[in-house]
Amino acid sequence: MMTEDLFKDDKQNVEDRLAAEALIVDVDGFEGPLDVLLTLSRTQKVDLRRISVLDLAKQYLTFVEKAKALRIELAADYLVMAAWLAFLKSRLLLPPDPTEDGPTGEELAAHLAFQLERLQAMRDAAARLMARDRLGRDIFARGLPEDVTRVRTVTYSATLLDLMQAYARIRTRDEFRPFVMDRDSVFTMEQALERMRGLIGFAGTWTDLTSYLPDGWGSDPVKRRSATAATFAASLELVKEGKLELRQNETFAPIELRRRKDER
Amino acid sequence: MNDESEPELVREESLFDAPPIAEQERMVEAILFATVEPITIRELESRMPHGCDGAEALAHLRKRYEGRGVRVVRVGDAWAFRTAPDLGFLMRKETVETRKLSRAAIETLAIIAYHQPVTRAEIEEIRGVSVSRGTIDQLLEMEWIRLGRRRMTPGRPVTFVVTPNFLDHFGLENARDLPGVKELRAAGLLESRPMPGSDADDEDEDDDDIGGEDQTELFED
Amino acid sequence: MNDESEPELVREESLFDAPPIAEQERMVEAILFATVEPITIRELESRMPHGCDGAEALAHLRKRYEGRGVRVVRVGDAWAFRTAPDLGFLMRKETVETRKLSRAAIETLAIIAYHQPVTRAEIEEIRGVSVSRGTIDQLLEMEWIRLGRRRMTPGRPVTFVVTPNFLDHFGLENARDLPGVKELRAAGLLESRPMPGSDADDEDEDDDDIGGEDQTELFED
Repeated sequence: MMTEDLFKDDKQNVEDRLAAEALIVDVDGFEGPLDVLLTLSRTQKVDLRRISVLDLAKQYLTFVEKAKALRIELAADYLVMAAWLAFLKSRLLLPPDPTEDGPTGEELAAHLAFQLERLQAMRDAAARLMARDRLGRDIFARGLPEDVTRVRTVTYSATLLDLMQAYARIRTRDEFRPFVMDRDSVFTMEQALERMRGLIGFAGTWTDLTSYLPDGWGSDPVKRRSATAATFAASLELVKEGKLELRQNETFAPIELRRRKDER
Repeated sequence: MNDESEPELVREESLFDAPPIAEQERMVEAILFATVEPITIRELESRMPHGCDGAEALAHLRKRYEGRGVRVVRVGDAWAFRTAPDLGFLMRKETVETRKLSRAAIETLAIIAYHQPVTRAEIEEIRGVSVSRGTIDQLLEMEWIRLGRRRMTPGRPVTFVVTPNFLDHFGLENARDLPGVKELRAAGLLESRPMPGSDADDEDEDDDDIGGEDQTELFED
Repeated sequence: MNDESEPELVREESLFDAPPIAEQERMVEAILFATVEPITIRELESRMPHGCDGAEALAHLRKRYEGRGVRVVRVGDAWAFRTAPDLGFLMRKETVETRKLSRAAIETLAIIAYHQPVTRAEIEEIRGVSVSRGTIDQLLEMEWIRLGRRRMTPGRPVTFVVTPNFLDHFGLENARDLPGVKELRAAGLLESRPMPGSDADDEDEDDDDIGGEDQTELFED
């Protein structure tokens, strides 16, 4: 393969070369820079707690260089990690500068080692978890469950008062009728709509809404309120139907209406 | 798992390798528990290691579960675990829910209480709307009404009367103890206003008052 | 045990007519056998006759099934019958193919289980890579994880915790039984250590650099 040719010049031993090669070829298979670092750290063949972060940083930087040489596009976080490791490398190599505060190279290196160890620990834990006896694979639940029948007992409540009121309601239905006459001073939207439909044909110019109130409904305040509300509601309905236009110049100003010219 | 390749060997091995019967019993127990349908002895044995005696293991298992909360029962020529019949009641989860009686039901009940014995047609005439079968059934089921004597009129319609349960629930000694219309009015129950909540219910049935008028003779109290 | 000492109490208890404990054990057996979902003692008792001691009956039952082909196992605060792990090989036919989880999903699941309650940012910090929405969604859908309480930090991020279904699937009594959890904690690997030099106060929500967080104090247990 191409990669093999490119690595021929390297003075690494075969094993390292294969490892590095695998890294480059599988760069897509890595789950981020930490994953790469963890893989690289395996070449040191030591306990993660005793890993040489300096060597690791060098390895990572080489990895990034090679990827660049191969024109493999590395995601930004790989490059961020490279920059950080370059910084860490310089901190580890140079004697500490007493004028500078902030963590020492060793502290940063220890933290990176911790992160790697923690990630590795989580991976091991995940593997142990997945290797457990699992329900549906090694352990089984009841295959023939017996459904619990839900018996819902509904008790209905009714009081003597409910009963008597119900009876009273039926027995005195006639007595309720006059109550309907209260609707005398109610002008319904249906009535208003019917009335408006007959009138809008003449509404060529902007006209005050109140001029559409039915005769005799303008004087009594109760009646006027109802008729105005119904007429307004009916107007909105007609606007919705595309038959009317409404306007109001300012808050509380008279509402005006006219027939829509390009009636839908 | 793949025994097909070396049938001879397996047969020979099985002579030695059949697990002890107690172990076979455990196996049958686990299989019966997990299987999604009753299982035959043949199927049992096909799943168990070679040389196992499914029938015997099953017999042991059945014995073990005698008198337990679940039993090994035969279903056709297969076997399954089932709840012991006397514990069937545990498989029911009872919930009690209190609901308000619907307006239709309470009105129907009221008419039956005041006019008993009363036929369905009469109830409908008084209410001005038809009475659904469900409403009557509900009241029958609650044991608040029962069938009375058939009316000696054409068609011999059934009548409904209230039950002792009804009287008990409403704290009445007798249906005649129900207050009459005059008393209801005196008690302020007949104000010329819709009953609280009654207008909200108005939509669920069309009671447009047809036919209530000429039934006044039914209303005598 | 000694009835003489508390005659009053005994007399009162007998009013409840609780069935003998052997009978209660049968009941628990029947109820647990009938269901797939683990059942809490509370639920058990709600289905048993009044005065039953679900916990005691269950303890008897557990003992009875020790070493059998099926066992009574604890799942969180609920209980269920499950087949003995050593007999899984008999149940090949019952095996349900679980969707293969991606490496990212498996790791994310492990991190949630071991670090719960844990925020997405924390998972990302541990894995060193962003967690895709799909991964979390998949785990939520499998009902292995659920949302925990929000973190009381800026942005009030949601946390994730594992569910009883997770415990059931992996045969765990509770999250403390996770393999190796003690060792991991002892090794300090379940902490979120701050990056040296990062200020505890100016921790920000977007962790674009690896490990800027300082939330040690937020990782309870």
